[in-house]
Amino acid sequence: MATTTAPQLTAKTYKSEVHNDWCPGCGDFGIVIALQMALAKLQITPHNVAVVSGIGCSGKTPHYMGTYGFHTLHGRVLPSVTGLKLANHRLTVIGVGGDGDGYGIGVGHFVSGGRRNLDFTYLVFNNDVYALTKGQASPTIEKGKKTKSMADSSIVEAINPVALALASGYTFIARGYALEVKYLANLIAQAIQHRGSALVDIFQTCPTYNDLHSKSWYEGKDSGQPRLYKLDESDYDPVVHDPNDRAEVAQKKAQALLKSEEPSGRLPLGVFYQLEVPTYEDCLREKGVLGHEPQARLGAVFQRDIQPLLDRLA
Amino acid sequence: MATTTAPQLTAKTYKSEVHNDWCPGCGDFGIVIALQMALAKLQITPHNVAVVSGIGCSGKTPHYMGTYGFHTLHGRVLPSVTGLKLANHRLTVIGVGGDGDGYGIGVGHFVSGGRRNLDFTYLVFNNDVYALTKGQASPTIEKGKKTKSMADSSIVEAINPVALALASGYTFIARGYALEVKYLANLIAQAIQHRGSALVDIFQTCPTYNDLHSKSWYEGKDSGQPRLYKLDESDYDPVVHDPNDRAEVAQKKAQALLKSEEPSGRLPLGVFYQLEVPTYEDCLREKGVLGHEPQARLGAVFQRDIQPLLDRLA
Amino acid sequence: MSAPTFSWMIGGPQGSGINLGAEILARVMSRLGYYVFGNIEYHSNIKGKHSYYRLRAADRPVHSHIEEVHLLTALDEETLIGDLYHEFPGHRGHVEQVAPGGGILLEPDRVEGVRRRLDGRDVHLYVIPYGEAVHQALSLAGKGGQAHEYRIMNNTAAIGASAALLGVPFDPLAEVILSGFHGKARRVGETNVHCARFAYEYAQKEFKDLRFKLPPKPRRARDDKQIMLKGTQAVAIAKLKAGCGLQTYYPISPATDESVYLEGQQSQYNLVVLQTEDEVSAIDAAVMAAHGGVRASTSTSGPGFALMPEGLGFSAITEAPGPVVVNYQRGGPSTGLPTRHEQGDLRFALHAGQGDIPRIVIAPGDLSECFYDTFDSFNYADRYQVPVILLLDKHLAAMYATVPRFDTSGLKIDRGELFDPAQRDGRYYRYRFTESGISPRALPGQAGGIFWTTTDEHDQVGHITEGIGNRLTMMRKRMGKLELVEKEIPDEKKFALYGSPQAPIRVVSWGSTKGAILDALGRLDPEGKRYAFLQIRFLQPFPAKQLQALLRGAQKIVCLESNYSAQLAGVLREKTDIRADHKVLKYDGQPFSEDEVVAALEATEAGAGEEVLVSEGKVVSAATYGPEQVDKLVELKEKSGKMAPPMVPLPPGYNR
Amino acid sequence: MSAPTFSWMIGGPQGSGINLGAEILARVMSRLGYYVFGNIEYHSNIKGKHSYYRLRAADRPVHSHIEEVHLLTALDEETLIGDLYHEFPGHRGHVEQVAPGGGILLEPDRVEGVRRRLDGRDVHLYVIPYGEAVHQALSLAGKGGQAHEYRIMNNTAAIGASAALLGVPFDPLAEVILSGFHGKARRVGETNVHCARFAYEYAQKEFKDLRFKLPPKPRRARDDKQIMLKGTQAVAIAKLKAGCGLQTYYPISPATDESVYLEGQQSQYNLVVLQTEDEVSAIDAAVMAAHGGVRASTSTSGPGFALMPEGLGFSAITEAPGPVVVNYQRGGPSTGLPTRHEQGDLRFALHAGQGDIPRIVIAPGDLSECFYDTFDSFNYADRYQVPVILLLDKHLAAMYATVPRFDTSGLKIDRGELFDPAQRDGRYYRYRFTESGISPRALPGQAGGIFWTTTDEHDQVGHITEGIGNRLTMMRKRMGKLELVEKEIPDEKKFALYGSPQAPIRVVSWGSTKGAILDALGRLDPEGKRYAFLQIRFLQPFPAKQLQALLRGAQKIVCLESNYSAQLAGVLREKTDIRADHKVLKYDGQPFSEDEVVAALEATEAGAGEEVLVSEGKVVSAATYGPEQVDKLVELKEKSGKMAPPMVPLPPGYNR
Ligand SMILES: Cc1ncc(C[n+]2csc(CCOP(=O)(O)OP(=O)(O)O)c2C)c(N)n1
Ligand SMILES: Cc1ncc(C[n+]2csc(CCOP(=O)(O)OP(=O)(O)O)c2C)c(N)n1
Ligand code: SF4
Ligand code: SF4
Ligand SMILES: [Mg+2]
Ligand SMILES: [Mg+2]
Repeated sequence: MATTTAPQLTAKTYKSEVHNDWCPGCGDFGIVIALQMALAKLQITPHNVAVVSGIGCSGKTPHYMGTYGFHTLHGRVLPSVTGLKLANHRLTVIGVGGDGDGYGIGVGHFVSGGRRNLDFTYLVFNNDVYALTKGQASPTIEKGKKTKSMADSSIVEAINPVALALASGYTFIARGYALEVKYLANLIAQAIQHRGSALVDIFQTCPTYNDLHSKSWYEGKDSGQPRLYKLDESDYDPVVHDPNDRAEVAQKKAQALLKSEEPSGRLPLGVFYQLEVPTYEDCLREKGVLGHEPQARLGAVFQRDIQPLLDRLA
Repeated sequence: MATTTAPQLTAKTYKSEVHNDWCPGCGDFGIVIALQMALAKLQITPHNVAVVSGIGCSGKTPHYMGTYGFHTLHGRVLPSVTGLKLANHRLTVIGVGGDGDGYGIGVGHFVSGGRRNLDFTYLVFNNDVYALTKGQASPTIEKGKKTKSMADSSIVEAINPVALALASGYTFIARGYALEVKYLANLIAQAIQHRGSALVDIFQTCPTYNDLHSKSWYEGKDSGQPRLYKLDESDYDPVVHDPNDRAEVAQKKAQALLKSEEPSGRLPLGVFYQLEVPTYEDCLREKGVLGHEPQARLGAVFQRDIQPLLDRLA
Repeated sequence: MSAPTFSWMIGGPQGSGINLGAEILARVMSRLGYYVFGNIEYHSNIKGKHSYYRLRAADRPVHSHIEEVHLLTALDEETLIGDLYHEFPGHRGHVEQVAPGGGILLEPDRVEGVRRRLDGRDVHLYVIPYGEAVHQALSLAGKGGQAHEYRIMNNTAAIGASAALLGVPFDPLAEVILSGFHGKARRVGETNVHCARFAYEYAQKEFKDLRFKLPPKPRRARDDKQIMLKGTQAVAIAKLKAGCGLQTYYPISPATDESVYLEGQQSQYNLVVLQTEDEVSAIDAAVMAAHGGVRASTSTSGPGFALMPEGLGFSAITEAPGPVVVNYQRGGPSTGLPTRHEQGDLRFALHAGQGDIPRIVIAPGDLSECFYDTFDSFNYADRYQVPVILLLDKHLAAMYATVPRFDTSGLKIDRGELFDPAQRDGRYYRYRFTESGISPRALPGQAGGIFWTTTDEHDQVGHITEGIGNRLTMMRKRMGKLELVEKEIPDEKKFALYGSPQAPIRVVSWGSTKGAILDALGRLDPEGKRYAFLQIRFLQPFPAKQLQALLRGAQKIVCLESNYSAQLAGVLREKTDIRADHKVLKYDGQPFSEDEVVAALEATEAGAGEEVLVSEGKVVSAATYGPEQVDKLVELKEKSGKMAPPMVPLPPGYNR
Repeated sequence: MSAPTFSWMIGGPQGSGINLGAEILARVMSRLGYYVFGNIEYHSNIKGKHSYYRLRAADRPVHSHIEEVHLLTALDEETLIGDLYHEFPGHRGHVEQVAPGGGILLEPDRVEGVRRRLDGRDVHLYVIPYGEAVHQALSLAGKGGQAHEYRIMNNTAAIGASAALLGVPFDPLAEVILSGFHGKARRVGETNVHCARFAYEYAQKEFKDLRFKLPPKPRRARDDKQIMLKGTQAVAIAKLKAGCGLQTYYPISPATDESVYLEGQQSQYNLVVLQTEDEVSAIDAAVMAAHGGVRASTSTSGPGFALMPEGLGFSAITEAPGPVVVNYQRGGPSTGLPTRHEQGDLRFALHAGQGDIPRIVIAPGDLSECFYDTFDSFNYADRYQVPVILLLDKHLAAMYATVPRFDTSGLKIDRGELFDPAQRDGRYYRYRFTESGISPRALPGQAGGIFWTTTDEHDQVGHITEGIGNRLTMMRKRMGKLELVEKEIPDEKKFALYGSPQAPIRVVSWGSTKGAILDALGRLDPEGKRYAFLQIRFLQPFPAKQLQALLRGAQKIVCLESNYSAQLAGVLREKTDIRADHKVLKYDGQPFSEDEVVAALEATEAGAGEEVLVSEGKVVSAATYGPEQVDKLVELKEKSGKMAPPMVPLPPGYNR
């Protein structure tokens, strides 16, 4: 949920002063700047934002942000996001982590975390490698391929994050590119504004370990044609217009799936799928479990009267 | 892999003598009988079969089978199957477990285990509840629904096992019904024969806890029309005919996804998707890592000469 | 003969409602003014396997069960003569436990087998056709023809007949039965009352000579503020009282009941109960909720706790104010004995997680302590910014007993040191070095309080550093909090000595053994001169100095616990100069009975070795007793001829 | 002055190749006949953060580093004066470590800052423009203009100059450099040789007065069967030798290198290396592979091990023959210090998992023991059907040292008791009760061997039972295997006493501290009369009786280990009557140096308290030293003015 103030916040407002230790030229820089731009665009007060990360190069992101920052455990971004959001549903909670973190060790949480449709944004820094442990194959490395850092080529089918997110109930699914910062900032802003679980999978260059998917590869320097293109520049419509129409939901999912597996080998950026349905918080509120105030601020919980419960046991 | 002998094996051959402690009328009985029938149909020698389960009511299955039986940990069917199969790739390895086991705590392994395309069969006993812990919501319980055993209705989107399996790289995806035993036996036999990771999601009645999806519900006693129908009785073609044709693969996936989310509310049984590509074992064999003999029988490994490795360190 | 304590047992297949029935009877007796202690034994199975419920009622407080049974109420054959239909049978039934002069309530067709097993022993057989009672009751409701579908009501009949044999008046029984049915279900309740009444009257008429009766008059009045509940409820209610805002859980026996209870209170009490995808997620979500500003907790059992070391480290290194982790221990290792008792996780709870981790570990010993210790744990979590582990077990979880109504008047919430923007001096550092080691915490969303936190080693700001000076300071900051806990928390929360400090023999134990020990000492040494009982509640930080002082000068020290490796004795020896002279152990999946404690202590006086193993009510030999029992059962089975296993119908009319 | 031991250090940003360079130099010295010991310190970071590599060369075996540096080779400013660009700097660089008379190799623009920090101390500054060497070498390859893109070759220049200052001949250096380049890369290798040569010659010409030199002549000949390797390699090679058929892993520092090494051997050695989705899967797959008939293993570090208690219980209760689990300990808790050293997981390894679990825990102390203990572990796993945990650590993983070539002649494979259909008598029971507690195992796929296994408690067949007699027997069957291990495995595998059994002071330790202790005792007590060192290799089952006997009569017992809570001292106290008089501890993320052991032992003789903390080469106070260092660094930073952090360019030309 976005809390807004007078529009004096710039991307720099969201920057911390810590020395950044990513490698020169790492795509992560682009993502962190895009995130800062997105927050500035939405004018969310920094102290109402929490950035929650896993472990990996990507995991260091919160330290570089001038917001509340939680650098948690490898693979546990979504359990962490879930706990924090349930404690204080007024916070804008942004999960960030690597592809190994999110689609590898954390993939169980990825699936289960999406299904709740809690209102969070999750950015996956997808560089096809386990970078911080020196470049082993990650779940998104294509079968048959080998980066310079891998001992041998992969013999495992890669994760298609869009397809997996569709199957996992995410209600906003998009893909960005780390080096198209403005465009990415826009996607992130949309994801934050979306009410529900939003995934932005981000193609991230890792010049140190991933020599396959380099900037020039994405730009199609080898094939003469840019590999990336933008869905919003076509007539692709990701939005489910009638969330109660099961047929439309299914059709939009199938369409997104097909888009994400385009046989041309070209890679679309943009929003693949979007559905507006009540969030987990909405459902809890409807059941009277969650109030308007965040749990964290409910002084009332400390005045609870348990006498009626004891009476029943007499 | 099926090892065959003279055709004298009947379903009973695959039955153990242990007293069965499932509830009267439990759908699990149907599944275990179907599995025995499938093995008899394929005439696989019992000692070449290993049934590997998780924890739950479903987890007790191996004890009722007259084959090698491993009743492992809650949610760990696929890591267990993977280890056993890599030790001895000649075994017919059949994973069995509950929906909580496979799509809940084990869902990370579900996704990761599918992607390798190891040659195993995985049967999920899908009863929408955590039965052995007394009927809490499982990942397949429909949002908004409540069984008699649940404290309140679910506010989480259900897993669609077919969609999830598609996104996870399973190369054989089918759905059966515990009380249509012969049909189920056939599906299981197909799954075993399929070379690669095969999922059979099985609608399983749990008369003790799940009063929603009862036999009469599946039969459509309430609506006057059977909820279940068979894909193979329509012109639905699940098979990818040219595995190298990425467009066909994508299209067959989209088709399966649409089938699994049919807006009519009717529930198809049968094979949703099938793709023949090299298995994980094939790839290892191609790299020279795996021999023809199973690892477990390679006496040679105990005669390894490490002198060349030491020489390099001198 | 009226015993000062009356012991009743009901046994039957799982799913036959013995727990419901037993708890009805327990509440009736409690309402009549008796002190009641109940506990259940059941399999990891939904329907059909053997379970039994023991009740003990007395005119003084009782905290454990005894071995002998005064009235055994059997709903099936297995309760009587065992599960001889298995390749390796597991038990021989309960007929042999019935005291001379006691009785057995059973159905007609089981008499013969029981007679054979009794072999002339003086036990009365009260033969009653439960089905007849059910039939009569259903007839009144116009459903007489359906009695065979209502076998589940057999247990009501059994309770009715039991009540009559015990001499309990019928009206309170009817009242308690009816209290379980609301609204439309009222009719069903009434049918149950009819059923109970039929059996009650039948028993009054037909059965006469049960030698044991309830004590003549209970010592307490009905209104003396006693309640009856289970451990899971005591913990759940304490969490509500403490202001817990998020409970996470993944279903597991025997912990689930606590979360299910809380689920029922969610909307009344503004508590979110989150069923997670696994226990890894359960603890991590709770850690972050604690950081987020709510009090958070998760409850589990061994297999779930085995997935939480990661989360404990997460909490500890980020100095989260919690969570409170409740581990209901059960029989291990691995899946083990999912519904049975053990205290096997002590060492694991103390050391779970890589590296040196500050944590508080508390083991309440009875239902009252379950309540108060749980309440306090949230204060400790907030105050010391550490995870708190509560070690309960299946016995505490499921025991059902009379306890004094909880007194909430002295309970105060302490949220520890919080960041106050008004008092800020210079930049706010979440991990500022302070004298106490505790840094005031801000809550995300608070202006001026922005902080960073990481599971890597970090500086005062919360940013990663591998600097050596910082490392040494941070390690001490974190671990030093345990010294603070040791200093600040009063001793009476950490341990208790029951009996005379001069007693020559000290029984040392922890957790749920308390009840059986107190009962046993009351019997062995009513004056409290020979034995004293030292109950250790704080396992971490361990009150080593105080315990050492309390145990010094003892003639003999006996450690008693429910595990194989004498884990507490090990901790005691590690942390103090005390070496237990005897280790009394039990690891058969069941809690200690009063008799077992008595037998073990008598054995230590009679020259038993260092290790004293008890099982089935007596001191046994670890090397031989088990195999002998296995052999005996196989023999018994061979002698008895094939026993029919419970019939399990296949799903109705499935299509082959 | 030629020292009996020469200490060299190279420092630079991560990614600048200091490890490559240092290892080249190490091999050169080893080939010349010196005994070499190297170790590296680095951050959890890929590029830019400060790392350094220490080498010690001597004419006798050395097993640890010393604090003083005779020649410091700096590739960047931070190596010299620290990371003063942080809000809270982490270190002050290495200038102060250089011994009087020692030297520093550095680039011209860093001289001023170093001079200031040296403050007149007698240290030679050897100023060398690495870039010039690189430029010259590239020119020869026709790439002179690209020198700025080849900063990575600076390290080659640094090695060349170092070699010259040490008086090492150039040819062997060239040979070792070239040996790292094969096929097409040969050209690159040659360019590197040119670069090294330029720097070598420059140094020979320009630099004269380094007071320290390598010892005049090494004592051993080149062909005396020494090899040079790291702990991860020793373990990997042992696994191959033991016939391991499945290695599972999930990447984690510092364990990954072992699996990566094995990955490189997969096809030569018919070994499957499986990269799993997490560590839960890694251990479970290994457990089942062991059941399936192969020898199986998994390697990890603390955070991964924290996900394995479940799998340990799985292995133990199903009596799987393994797996062998290697835990390379690193700084904890939680993510902690991912690339730093600690021995903080001892207690966790002993107690991971709910309930009482049989397991073997072994801690090798040096590279040879890494090899032999790993080999043996597979025999133990097969023989006793238990999981075996090998506790290594980052220090052992990454140390690079000369050791005697492994002798494989005595190594025998023992697969334990296997089911033999020919000798079958009656039905085959996988868990048949036997005298030893070990039941012959069948392999799935074997005719006649069909068995069941479950993580629930089970009977001899492998089916679930909750019977009490069976439970007692099964618990004893499983746990009793530890007694068998204790009986069967010879003492020399379990512990070792170095020095005289009459020595009044006994230093007791475990794992990788061995090297520093042996070196320190060699210095303090060359005759071996005052000190003896008791190294404990078997932590479970713990050889309590033997140790007790060996320690009895000691005047003083000093436990020494790399963790906060003195975990071994605790185990010793728990299992024996021995109480350590002193606990020497270090938990700053670095291994003990020889000097630190010496300082600590001297302190214990000079009346130090029970706990002796060492860091940065000396005995320090836990309460004050850390905070002082943090303050001093902040002061230093304020005094020095802003230091420029390493520049980090953003991704090239991205589109805003
Ligand atoms: C439980 C656990 N296992 C392993 C690790 C080691 N580890 C640290 S970072 C990392 C991989 C990071 O890869 P990814 O998530 O893709 O992030 P990237 O570094 O590529 O941004 C791993 C495996 C860990 N910290 N915790
Ligand atoms: C790690 C762990 N957590 C929890 C449990 C408790 N548990 C046992 S069975 C079960 C659920 C079973 O549900 P499902 O997998 O759907 O199987 P079903 O009983 O419905 O066949 C759970 C949660 C466990 N054994 N291990
Ligand atoms: S290793 Fe790759 S992902 Fe990590 S900081 Fe360097 S370039 Fe970025
Ligand atoms: S509880 Fe349900 S799933 Fe379990 S045995 Fe009974 S009917 Fe079957
Ligand atoms: Mg990555
Ligand atoms: Mg289920």
